[in-house]
Amino acid sequence: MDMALEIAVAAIKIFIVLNVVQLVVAYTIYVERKVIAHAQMRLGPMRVGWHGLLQPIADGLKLFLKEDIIPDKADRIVFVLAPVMVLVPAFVVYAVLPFSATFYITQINIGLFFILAISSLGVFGIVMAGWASNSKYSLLGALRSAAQMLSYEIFLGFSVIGPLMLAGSMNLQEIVHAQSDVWFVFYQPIAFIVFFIAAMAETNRAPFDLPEAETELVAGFHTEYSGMKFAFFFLAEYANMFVVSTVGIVLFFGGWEGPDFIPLPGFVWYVLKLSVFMFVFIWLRATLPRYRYDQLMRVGWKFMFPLVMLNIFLTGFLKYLFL
Amino acid sequence: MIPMTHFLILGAILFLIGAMGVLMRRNAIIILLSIELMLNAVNVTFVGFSRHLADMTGQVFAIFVITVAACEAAVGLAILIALNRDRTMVNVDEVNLLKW
Amino acid sequence: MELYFFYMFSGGMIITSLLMITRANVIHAALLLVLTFFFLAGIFVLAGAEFLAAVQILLYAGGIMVLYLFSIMLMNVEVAVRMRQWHRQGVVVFVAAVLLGLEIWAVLKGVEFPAAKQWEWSLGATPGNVEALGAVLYTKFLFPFEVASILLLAAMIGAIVLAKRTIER
Amino acid sequence: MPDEVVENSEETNGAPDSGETAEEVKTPPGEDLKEVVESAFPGAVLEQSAYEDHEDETTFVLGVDSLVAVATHLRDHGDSLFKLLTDLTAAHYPEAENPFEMLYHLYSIEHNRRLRLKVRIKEGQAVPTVSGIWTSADWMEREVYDLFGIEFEDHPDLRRILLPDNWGSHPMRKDYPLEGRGERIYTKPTRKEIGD
Amino acid sequence: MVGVANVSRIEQQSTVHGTEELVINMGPQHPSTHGVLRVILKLDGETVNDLDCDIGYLHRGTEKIGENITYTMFIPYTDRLDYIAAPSNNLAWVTAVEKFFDWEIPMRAQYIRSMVGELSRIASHLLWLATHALDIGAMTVFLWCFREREMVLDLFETAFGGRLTVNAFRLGGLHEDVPDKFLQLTQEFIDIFPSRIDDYETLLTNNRIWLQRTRDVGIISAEDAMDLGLTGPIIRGSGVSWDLRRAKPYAAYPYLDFVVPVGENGDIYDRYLVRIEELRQSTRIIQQCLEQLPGGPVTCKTPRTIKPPEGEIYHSIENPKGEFGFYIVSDGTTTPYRVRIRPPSFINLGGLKKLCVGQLVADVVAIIGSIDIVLGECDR
Repeated sequence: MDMALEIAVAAIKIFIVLNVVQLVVAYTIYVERKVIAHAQMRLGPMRVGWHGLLQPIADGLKLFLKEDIIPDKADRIVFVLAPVMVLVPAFVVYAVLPFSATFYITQINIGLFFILAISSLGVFGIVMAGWASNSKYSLLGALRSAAQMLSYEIFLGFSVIGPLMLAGSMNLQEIVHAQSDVWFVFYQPIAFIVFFIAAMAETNRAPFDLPEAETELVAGFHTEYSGMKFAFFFLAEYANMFVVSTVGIVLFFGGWEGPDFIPLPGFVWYVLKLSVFMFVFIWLRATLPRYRYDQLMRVGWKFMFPLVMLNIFLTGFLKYLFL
Repeated sequence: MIPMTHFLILGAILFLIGAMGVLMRRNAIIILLSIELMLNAVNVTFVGFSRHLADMTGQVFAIFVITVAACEAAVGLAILIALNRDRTMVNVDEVNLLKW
Repeated sequence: MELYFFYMFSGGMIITSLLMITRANVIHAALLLVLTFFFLAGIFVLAGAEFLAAVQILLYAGGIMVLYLFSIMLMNVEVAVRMRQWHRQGVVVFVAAVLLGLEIWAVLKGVEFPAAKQWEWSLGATPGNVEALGAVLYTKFLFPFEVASILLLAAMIGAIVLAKRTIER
Repeated sequence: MPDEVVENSEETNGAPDSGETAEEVKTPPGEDLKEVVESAFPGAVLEQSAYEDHEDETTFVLGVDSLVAVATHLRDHGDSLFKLLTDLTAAHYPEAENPFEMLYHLYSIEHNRRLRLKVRIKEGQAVPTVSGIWTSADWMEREVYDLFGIEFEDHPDLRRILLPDNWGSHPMRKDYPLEGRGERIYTKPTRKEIGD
Repeated sequence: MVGVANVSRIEQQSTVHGTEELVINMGPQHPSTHGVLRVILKLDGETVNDLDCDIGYLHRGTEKIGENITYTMFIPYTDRLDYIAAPSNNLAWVTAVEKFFDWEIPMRAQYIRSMVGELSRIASHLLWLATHALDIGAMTVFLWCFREREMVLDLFETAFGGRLTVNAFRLGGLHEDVPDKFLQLTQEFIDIFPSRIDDYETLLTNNRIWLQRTRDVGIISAEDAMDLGLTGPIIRGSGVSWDLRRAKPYAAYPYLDFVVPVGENGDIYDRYLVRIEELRQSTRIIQQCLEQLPGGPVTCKTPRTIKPPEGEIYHSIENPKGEFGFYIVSDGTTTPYRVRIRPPSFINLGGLKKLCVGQLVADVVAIIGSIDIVLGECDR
């Protein structure tokens, strides 16, 4: 009976998280449009609802009702599966994310590793989409994206090792607890910078949005997608932004814990930190031009990789000396 | 508790499927994929024993197997790309210049 | 409960791997193998090797198989789909496979395994699988571990040399 | 910031649109250029003219055979240095003996002067290409080929450029019909031709 | 229009090779080919091995039209050539036709022509900067530039009634004097415009990514630029100080003081800097025009029907895109015998292959942007 109860509780939690995340993602798109609009001295969505507040719902409806086109020469099965393969990993990861001290779906002792493993699967959907569309733009986009995500996964993986060494655990809750005195960002500034850049590249956000660079490759791997399938890619991109932001918060900014002198609930702290992260993501997109493919690779392998290795070495050395 | 024999039988079946793939297919890429499958069949056995004996050695060896698989994939695919660039072919029985 | 999951995962593995070796389209085969690896990761979790399961997904599915897909896209595979897929030695292979299978079956049937031991930790707890694995890997198996890294380095150099178009001397 | 800027020079000051006044009626402008050409190729300049003696409208009429040699000479000679082929075009005079007129507008940045070369050719007569002298001639000759139907010898890539490849006629000729179905002498490409 | 042979030429070559070369069609409906330009790229991985342009999608036979209508009637057609900077085209046509005659164009008209010409240069360069930055991924600059371009178009509307195709000038001067409000609004515009240029530069000029994307990309030497017939900001970016406003002055330019910006390396970045500096210089020129603007009539006495004497002339002006000229043959009637448009975009686009081969796909987009083409004038 215990087990049934456990499953029921987990199911309810999953239901809540999934729906809330989808809603929040929809509104992040709204916020992004608004922030970028104001950066560009215009108003952004204003028509649907008060200050365009119902715009995400209208967009969702529109995408839902759009004709779903599958190109004639596409590989139908893979073409249909690809958006699913992008969206599912993006949402599976939420299973281990700690939103506050008490609210999470589950906690496992390889939490961080689980996140890395599952999020590495996102590239499959992209490669599948690019290949199945049977379009040259899509294929080029997919190739770029595969190379980019594979390389930047490595830097992402190495950049979290520093905080891991300090916390001594891969359990996200324990990592947060280990930061109750000082946030790891102060101990691990290099790791954080590398993490942040790699996270932007992992989520295909500007200035690393090469796979979907609309001015070169039309829309990259999702050129041929329309309607709900396109919405899936869109949702996955923003869901992934939440994941990397949350991981960043957990690893470097003390998760849901805030300074003691401001008594706010953990969840509020989490949301505040998340908002800052998301704002920076959007801000960068409004400001920066796009990198070129070879430059991106060069930045990764020649600059970030040595840096992050040095960081691991230094962390180990200092930990050996002082702890 | 899963019986030990289950792991072993699963490993054997997967190994057999992999071996059949290697022996029967002409496409070099599918042969490489079948080899990956065979390596993983071995991993199943390793992990089964590790479970049964409550000993980590099996898992350590599984990690080594994955390492070897990565090497094999990298070199194998590089050879395939070189072959494919030289002359457009992916079938193993066409690579027969050294055959007397 | 565990057993049901085991049957589910292993059934999935066998079906997907059989499909894998019969596909004409290489991309489909590779994607089916990825699916096989997911099931395998599930079996690893059931066997209490959750770190290995994550490694399986991270390295095998997320790394090696993406490498496969990447290379397949670089090659011209559409031609191969239209060509003959099989060696004309199916009967021989089948007989050999059946014989090998019977042999393995016979061996397994005769073996009596000692009673299973229990882990010193419970599933999913901390410290657990990761720490134990690390402790063994970096003490008892340190030398093979380093050898493996050299193997990786050699493979990397080999792959680059083989796949590079022109090598400047 | 650009590294180098040039201050406003007062030399080129002159009332706009005044041009050259009709003082030197007797000798048309461009005598010095004619000397440059004649020194190497005597008799190459068949005619010389300039509209109302505008310096910039100096025109030399050349023979088809001497075109490439004279053009190369004009590009490389220190007194002319016409390194820029501003424009290359043609004009059609159906009644004339040589109905097509090839026009080459040259410009020299060093000497800040223009020169127009003319070559008169017959219907169907080919003109040697100048794309070996000025690469910019490549596309412009393609355009002339496209719109006038003049062939260029040794042109690296003589294809139609503005009109579809299977357009049946050359619209800038004076005899091209302005109305009716004349301009639709154009067959739709088959799927095979597109390569589908 | 279907360029059958264009495609097959490149594709045949690619099948001969054993290695797979990717042929991609960029355009004619592609976000960064700036109109209906179709570029057929032959790629090796991401590197461009060969390139072929397919143009003519917007060919309307403007030259042929010009040969069948009167000189005055052709002015609106010139609007449709480089529709980004329509008054510049009007200016080229009217000054070209006026070269047949010895009319005294009133100075007020000349100054207004220069002023409007510079405004159209600003409009054109702003559109260039907007789309060029967007091509490279800086999306904010796009909308900032459009904000100012909108102001310029409003100025056109105040003066001539039209926004995009303005039909601004007439043979012999202007149709009507500009309203005082136009001068006042222009003054207001150039008062704020320099600070707006600073804003654009804040986002781009020293931005590391921008520098990496534009420095040492698409380099063309001065010699090559001349050989390819490139004009305008491209050749100035390669270090050749040549501007027709200075070399062959027209309108009121002889009386105006301005600097011809020159680049050094001839890469995309230099072309960018040259155009940005031209924006500032245009502002300066407009300021001078406003200060020196004389009174008096805006049109000289012209005959009722314009019949140039027999002859041929070539006249060109410095369009925002490069040297924009007209070659006109008159047979003494009211319609020109031959009208030839010297299109800067067409000839500059001819240099695309030279600029792009050996570069990466992403650079092709940046290079097309830096050439600054407009297909209306390229295809005519």
